[in-house]
Amino acid sequence: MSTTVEPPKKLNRIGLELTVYRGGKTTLCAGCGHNAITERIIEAFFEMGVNPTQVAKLSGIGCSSKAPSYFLNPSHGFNAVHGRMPSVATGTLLANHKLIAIGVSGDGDTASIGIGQFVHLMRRNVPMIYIIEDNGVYGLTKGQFSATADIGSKQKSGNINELPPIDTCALAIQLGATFVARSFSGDKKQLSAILKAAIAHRGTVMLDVISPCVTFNDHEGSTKSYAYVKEHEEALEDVSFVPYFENIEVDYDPGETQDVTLHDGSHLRLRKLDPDFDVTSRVKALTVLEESRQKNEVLTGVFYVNPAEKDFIEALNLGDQPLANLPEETTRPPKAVLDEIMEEFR
Amino acid sequence: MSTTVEPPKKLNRIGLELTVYRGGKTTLCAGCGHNAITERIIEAFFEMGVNPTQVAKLSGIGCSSKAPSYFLNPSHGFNAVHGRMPSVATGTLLANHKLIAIGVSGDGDTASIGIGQFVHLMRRNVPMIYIIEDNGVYGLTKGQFSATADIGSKQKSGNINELPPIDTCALAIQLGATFVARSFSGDKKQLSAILKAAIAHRGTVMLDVISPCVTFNDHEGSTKSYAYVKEHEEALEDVSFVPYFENIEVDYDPGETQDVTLHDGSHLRLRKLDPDFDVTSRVKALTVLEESRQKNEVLTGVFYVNPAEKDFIEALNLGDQPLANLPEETTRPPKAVLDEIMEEFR
Amino acid sequence: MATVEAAPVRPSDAAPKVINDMSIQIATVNGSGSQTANMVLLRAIFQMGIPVSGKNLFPSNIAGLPTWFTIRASHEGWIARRKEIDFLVAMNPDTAREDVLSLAPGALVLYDEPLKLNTLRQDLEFYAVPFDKIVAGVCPDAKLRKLVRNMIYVGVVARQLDIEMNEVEKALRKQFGKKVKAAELNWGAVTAGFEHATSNLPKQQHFGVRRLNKTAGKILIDGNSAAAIGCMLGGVTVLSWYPITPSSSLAEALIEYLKRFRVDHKTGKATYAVVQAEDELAAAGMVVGAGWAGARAMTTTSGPGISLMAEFTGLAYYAEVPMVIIDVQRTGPSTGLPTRTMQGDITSTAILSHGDTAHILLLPSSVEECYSMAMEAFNLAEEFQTPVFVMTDLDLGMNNWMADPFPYPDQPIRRGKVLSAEDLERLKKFERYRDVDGDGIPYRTLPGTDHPLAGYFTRGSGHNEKAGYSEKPEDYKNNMDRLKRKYETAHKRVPALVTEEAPGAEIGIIAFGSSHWAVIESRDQLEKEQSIKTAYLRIKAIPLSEDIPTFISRMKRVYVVDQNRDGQMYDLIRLMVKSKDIEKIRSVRHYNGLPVDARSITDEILSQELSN
Amino acid sequence: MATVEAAPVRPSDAAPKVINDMSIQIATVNGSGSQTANMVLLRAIFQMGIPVSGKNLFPSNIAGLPTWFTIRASHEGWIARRKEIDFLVAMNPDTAREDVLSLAPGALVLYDEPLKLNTLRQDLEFYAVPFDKIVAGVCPDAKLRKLVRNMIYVGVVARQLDIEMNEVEKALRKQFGKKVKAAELNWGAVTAGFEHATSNLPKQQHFGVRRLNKTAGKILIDGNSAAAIGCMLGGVTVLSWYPITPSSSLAEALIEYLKRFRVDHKTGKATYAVVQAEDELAAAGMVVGAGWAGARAMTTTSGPGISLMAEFTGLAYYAEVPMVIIDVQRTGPSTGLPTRTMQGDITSTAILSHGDTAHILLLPSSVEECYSMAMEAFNLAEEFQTPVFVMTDLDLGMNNWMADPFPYPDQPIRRGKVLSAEDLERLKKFERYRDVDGDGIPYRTLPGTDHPLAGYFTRGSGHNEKAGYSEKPEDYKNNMDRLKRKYETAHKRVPALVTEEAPGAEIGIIAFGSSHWAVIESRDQLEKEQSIKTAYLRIKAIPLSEDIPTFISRMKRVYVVDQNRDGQMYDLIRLMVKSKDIEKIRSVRHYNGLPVDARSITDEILSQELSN
Ligand SMILES: Cc1ncc(C[n+]2csc(CCOP(=O)(O)OP(=O)(O)O)c2C)c(N)n1
Ligand SMILES: Cc1ncc(C[n+]2csc(CCOP(=O)(O)OP(=O)(O)O)c2C)c(N)n1
Ligand code: SF4
Ligand code: SF4
Ligand SMILES: [Mg+2]
Ligand SMILES: [Mg+2]
Repeated sequence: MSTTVEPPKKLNRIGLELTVYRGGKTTLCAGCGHNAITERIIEAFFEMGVNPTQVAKLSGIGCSSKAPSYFLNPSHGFNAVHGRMPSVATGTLLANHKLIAIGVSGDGDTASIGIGQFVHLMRRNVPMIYIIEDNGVYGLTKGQFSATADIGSKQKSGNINELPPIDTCALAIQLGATFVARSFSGDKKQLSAILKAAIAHRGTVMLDVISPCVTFNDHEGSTKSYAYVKEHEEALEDVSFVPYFENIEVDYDPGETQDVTLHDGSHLRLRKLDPDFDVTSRVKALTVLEESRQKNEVLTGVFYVNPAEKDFIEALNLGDQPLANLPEETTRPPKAVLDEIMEEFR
Repeated sequence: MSTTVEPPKKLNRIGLELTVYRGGKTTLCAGCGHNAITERIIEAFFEMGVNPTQVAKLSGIGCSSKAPSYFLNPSHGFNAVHGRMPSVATGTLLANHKLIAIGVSGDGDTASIGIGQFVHLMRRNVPMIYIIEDNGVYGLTKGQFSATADIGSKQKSGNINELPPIDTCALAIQLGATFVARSFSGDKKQLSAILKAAIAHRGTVMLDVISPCVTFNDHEGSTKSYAYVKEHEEALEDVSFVPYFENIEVDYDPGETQDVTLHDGSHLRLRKLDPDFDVTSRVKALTVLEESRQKNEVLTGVFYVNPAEKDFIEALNLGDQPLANLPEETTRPPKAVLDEIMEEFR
Repeated sequence: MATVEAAPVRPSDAAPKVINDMSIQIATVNGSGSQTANMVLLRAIFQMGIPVSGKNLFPSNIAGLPTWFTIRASHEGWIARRKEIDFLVAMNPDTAREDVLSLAPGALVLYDEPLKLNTLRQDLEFYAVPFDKIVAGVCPDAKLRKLVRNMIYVGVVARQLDIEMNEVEKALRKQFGKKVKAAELNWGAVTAGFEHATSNLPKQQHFGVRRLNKTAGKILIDGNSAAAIGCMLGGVTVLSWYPITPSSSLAEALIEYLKRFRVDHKTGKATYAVVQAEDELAAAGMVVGAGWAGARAMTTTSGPGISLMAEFTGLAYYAEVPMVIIDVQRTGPSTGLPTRTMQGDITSTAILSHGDTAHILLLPSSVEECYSMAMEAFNLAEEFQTPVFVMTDLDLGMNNWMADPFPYPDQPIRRGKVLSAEDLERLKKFERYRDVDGDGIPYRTLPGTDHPLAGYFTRGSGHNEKAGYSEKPEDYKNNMDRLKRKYETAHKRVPALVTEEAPGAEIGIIAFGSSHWAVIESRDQLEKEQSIKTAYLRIKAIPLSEDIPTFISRMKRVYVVDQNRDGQMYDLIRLMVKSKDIEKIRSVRHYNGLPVDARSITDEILSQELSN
Repeated sequence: MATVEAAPVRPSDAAPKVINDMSIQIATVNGSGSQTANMVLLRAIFQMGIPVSGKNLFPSNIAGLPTWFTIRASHEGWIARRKEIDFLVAMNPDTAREDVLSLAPGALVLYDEPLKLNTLRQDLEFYAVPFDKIVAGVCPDAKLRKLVRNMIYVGVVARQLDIEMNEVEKALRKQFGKKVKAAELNWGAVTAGFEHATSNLPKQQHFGVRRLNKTAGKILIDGNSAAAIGCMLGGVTVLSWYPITPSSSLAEALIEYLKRFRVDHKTGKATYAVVQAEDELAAAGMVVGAGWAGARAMTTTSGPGISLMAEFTGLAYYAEVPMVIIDVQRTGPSTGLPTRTMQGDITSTAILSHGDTAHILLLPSSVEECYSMAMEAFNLAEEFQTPVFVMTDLDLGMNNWMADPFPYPDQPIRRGKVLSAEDLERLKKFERYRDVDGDGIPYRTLPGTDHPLAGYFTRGSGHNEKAGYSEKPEDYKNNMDRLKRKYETAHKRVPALVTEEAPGAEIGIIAFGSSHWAVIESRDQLEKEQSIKTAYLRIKAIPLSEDIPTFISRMKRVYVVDQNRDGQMYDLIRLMVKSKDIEKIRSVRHYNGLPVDARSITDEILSQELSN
């Protein structure tokens, strides 16, 4: 044993270092919003003390969809096909519902090619974290507009987008997602807090993170540019999260907070700019989103939370042991069953 | 010439008889809601005096999607693939934007397999009438639940639907459709009025018609059954339509009507149960739909109309002559153009 | 066609000439509830020990269009479709004329009296039955008459063909199960029909049935139910599907079985997950995700769904994810003839997806093989970490077939090369895409394996042996070569072909799937009618066995039977045949949407033999 | 490899040994803006009259990963990829070591001084250039230095290889167009590099360029731009597409051209519609809808998109709707190597979709043919009322190729058998699916045709000749047979193959698409190095011509070159070859994602010849 004393490395609840939560070296552009989100994911999983071998990382195709290889190296990851991550994620959770599933998608991957599967994932309330790294363009194919591009925004080539953007948060709320939020890749504090709450939520977490593409969409006229968002962002809530396994007191003024009890007993506390805002009401969430749309504002925060709703795994009445690990005794009925069935066809 | 005097047949504005607007003999079940909708479509096109050769009928696959062969025989029809009628319809209108396009889909065809294309059609505001003949089941494949089936409703086999229904009207409003309504196949008056208004509207008309499947979904527990709808239907408005080429006075009490001017100068008059209801507000439309959902009511009527929005053809800046008919002089640039381009590559 | 059995004794009647060898066709309108009546007839004959098959030709709608159900009884055990109809039950006014006109002389026609079909031809025997009158007598509730009406022809047919009424009753009671009241009512209609026939109809001396003992212990089942049972016993844990004829009944049967037999007794929890996906892309995606995460996952679909699954199955091929896809084939495309049969997806499925892909296909010929191959598909998919397709068709899947009861599996489930946390601890090393064993099959770990070495990143072909991202030409090529090696290994492990030799035969027949039944009957016709002996090779899987070219070498000419226009299997075989044998192989194609019949094959072979 | 031209006179230097025959490879990091510098080098050599080709090997990301750009100059006009690199510009620290180690002895290496590559090998010539120092001198604005830095190597290379500086300047100014300031700045960097080399670098005596006159009048263009021009002149009216490498640049070029040249001068209105669809299913669907309604409609995609279009193209085949699909092929699957080339979609596209389908494929080999075949595809699609695929690949589509300027079409647009209202009035009859002319091609009407006879109902295969709904077996079969007849007709009308004979040649080569360039060079190698004469047949379309088996008959052995693992074209040819010729055909396969090169073909042919 060496006698030099190393400064103790910070370990999390399950005794792991932060580095364990890192991934491969990013191959995204320097300054890409997606990289900042990657950092927040690493922190959140570290701080929540999630065992990375129990995480499944899913993605579609795009710059954003590459992100899972840049975090949580010990986890299994699946970079599937474009726009169809929701089905792959659903299947993964059917096989093993104990996995903590995090899906990373892009706005093209989700709102253009993937909107059909997105709708149905939300509707099923599949227990997973679904992140849209939202830059309004197709980064990987060099800057075409996606379906979240703002109407009237201009590409570097001069093309102007004529179509209204799809508000993925409004859609998710309407369709049945049980935790719907929007944040900004540059907002460390808010994004971290939401991510940690997301990890504790059971059901579909839909998190749209505005994430500027510095190469193709960070120019004037685009509301997904860094400058635009910093200017127009109006934080709906300041979010702080209390994990139930740590006994931290939060010093928020009770008059301005609202507690939401998550399925695992942990609490999510919201500080609201609008003191009347109620995250348990779909109508209000939809209204506030529609109003901010009309005001041309990017509203961030948690819009809707419903921890009570059955998730898809519950609806399917699955047992505790993942289907993937069931032994033959369980999955192959005995001969008597075959005999019984055969008798019916005689 | 015979001397017996035939009673004069009723002719419409362009001198055609009603029979011209009929189609082949239906092969749907007797009593199927879809057949009633077919009848209303025949009447509406007849009464509006639409030239049937200028109509294109599009559909996906399903019992509902067969309907176009039962009306408007002189029109071109295209029974395409399952869930992808929106793209075929869009393409048709790109080729020939003078066509009056009517798309007929089912709830399975639209809300399950077709939701992706549906979302993008709405978003584009493609000028056409999009009808969902909505029975909450897959009729043609024998009664499985579709994504508009009510949560908790029961199939004949005893299966119970665990998932919330997709509200296609709320979606359409949120996504950009400019005329969104819901009706009921058994409500002759309302459906006819809405259809006639739809014909006069320019932009996407999204019309969800509750249309009971007598064979697979007309049983207790299903809100798409005839009995249920008749009981729970709460007409939001009584709709009457004034085509601009006929000078018919409508005897509605002005205090209870609201005029919406459609692009061709015709008027749509709404009688509201709720006198405050305003069809020009997305937020209000979404709210009223969400509220009726919570009250477990089937709300019918026109929810949202926006005649001012650019439609997709305008956004594309197309000329008057359909692309399909452009002559070679127009579509093949002269040699000088090729020379100019070649020069650039030298 | 004459039979060796002695004529039965009928009190007031001469013995019919042809015994236990006939086809009965019931022409109705779909949605008219004739299915039960037809099943009663089919079962009753079956219970008399006579080999039968039942084929339903139905339209692509729910009610109101023509439907034909054909029951074939054959003491020789032929159960393929037979074109000739001996006894027509003409219930559908829309098609009655055409149905009657297309009969061969001497056929019998039972018809609804008001249709007055007897005026159409002189060379048939007609039996008019006043259905409405009879039904009014037995069914006082007018609303129920429509449902009961068809049972009358059961009685008439039973009487005319000497089907034993106690077997009819047994069949009927089985059919109605616990609905005793309905059974009573319907039985009344049957006997009314029987009595009407006895009292009013002329005797017929042409066709009849008589008790045999050729069905003892056998079952009557459709291929979709058989495959569903195979899936359940194959240990399926995830089914994601999208309804499509003719595959829906497979999924629905499986769901029923899972509900009954795969819910944990102690906990009341399901040991499976079933999802009705939003479409076939999603169904395939869920299967890919589930297979990746360690479920035995499957979907079932038909041609249009196969097309939609192209991208995902390609991904699964490259990323090496097990998945089972049962394709109950029908004619293409979607707005084609969805209720007609075809072996139309062979080539396109064998290479489904863009790029260089090569899949494993299992080709069941019988309901037994629908069962056993559905089960084996899961083993192969997990062993080879790749999509495995079971290619059945509408004829196999939705029609009723006689079979021996299925044997309970005598081998344990095979889950392939999966490393556990303990394995990793022992091995200290894990490279996802390395060919450790030289068979092209790498080892995998499942998500959730709690070991620091377990995790890896899955993507298509852009990776090296360690599953690291790579665009290096040599990594790509090495991987593609390994995938090919894996496919070579599969050659040896897929179900082996079967041959039936005939000493001295110079002519061979190669077939697969549901064509089998017509082929064996055709071989009999060729031998009995033309003294042509044939050897027969039945293919059970793709990749195609090297024994096929060997078989062809031994023959003078070989006919490959395809139920498609383009001779899809013929082409695949042509690709593997040695040059000297190329001219030997010939193509027999049947592609009008109906199941192929022996006579069509025989005629085609003979005509090609003549033009030699 | 020696050249016949006289050595150039260089003031202070012995003449280089190899003139106008070399490859320069520039290894950089993508996103570092080297593309402009590389194009300047390529153009300058081209302007000197020397045949060139430029190939970009780039990663599937936007910035930060290794990229190699290779410029080949060949006085003999060989423009295929060449494996050997003579002059390496090593700018990428990540790959520099490997790049240097893989060079053949005698190669030259220009590198960024801090990389210290000169210590790696003794058998190369190294030129260190202090890029950072030089750029600081010419570019005061530190922020711009990253962009300008690469231009320095242009100057160094020009000096070392005797590229004429006035041509470099001309190329640079062309490249920057109207951005005069940027041009100035960059030109400063070029000259600084040139001067640095002149003052500091040793003379090299191995490779050089010298003015020739082999490029006069020619253009330098990528296949995607060429195809875009073809589409515009082909009268495209609807483009619906979904971005995917390597096809996006085709759509984007076309959009730019349409904006410039297809807006009506008088009205300011577009004579085309372009839609960026939500995915490839929708893109295909829009093309089907537009084609049905009379547009000349197209999409462009790559493998994953082709997979997603399977269902719709099958529908279009059966329902007989014209559509043009340009497939710029890449390696499969989506998370494979999207930026690498491959001829991987041949078989799967030829039969794309379930059921019996058979499509028309055009196979361009050059940028000229990208142009002409894109144009012709619209004619064929409308004439045959069916999908027509143009199968290019990443190498053709995204690399720079020398070509003669494209000829303006000398034939009018052909719109096929469309009946107008006047026609209908005259004919008094219209049956959509009748084979009036015996060529299998029926007549159609367009929606909106104002005549009571015009309307018909379109669906897949479930129809009779009058387009009425039908499930009749004979209607289905008749229609399928007619579709086959139509495909037979197409045999005669698709672009004809080309052969290049060599008197006395016993060995044949068959190739298609971008392999052409490596094949012609390989033929030269075979003849010059091994005295093996070869005949060459180049396929330009599927359905395959009957002349192919005839060609093979005449040869002793025939090599089929495929850029895929499974020998896709080889198999298709094998299916049509007469038995006696089967053993003659052999497969040459190249499938590591790089464009095939002549040496690989030559080596493979030689090795198969030896093992004869
Ligand atoms: C089926 C298919 N179509 C197209 C592509 C090409 N493609 C790759 S990524 C991408 C868009 C990515 O956009 P987005 O999801 O917004 O991610 P970003 O790169 O902006 O993070 C496209 C169109 C593909 N891989 N597969
Ligand atoms: C790709 C594909 N998948 C599945 C089918 C089978 N299919 C035909 S119609 C249908 C559902 C129709 O339901 P809906 O649209 O609600 O119409 P309905 O019959 O209820 O009017 C399905 C699943 C198909 N034709 N194509
Ligand atoms: S192109 Fe845009 S989205 Fe992609 S890595 Fe670069 S900055 Fe990020
Ligand atoms: S099955 Fe249902 S939807 Fe289909 S025709 Fe019959 S009633 Fe209508
Ligand atoms: Mg994006
Ligand atoms: Mg429905």
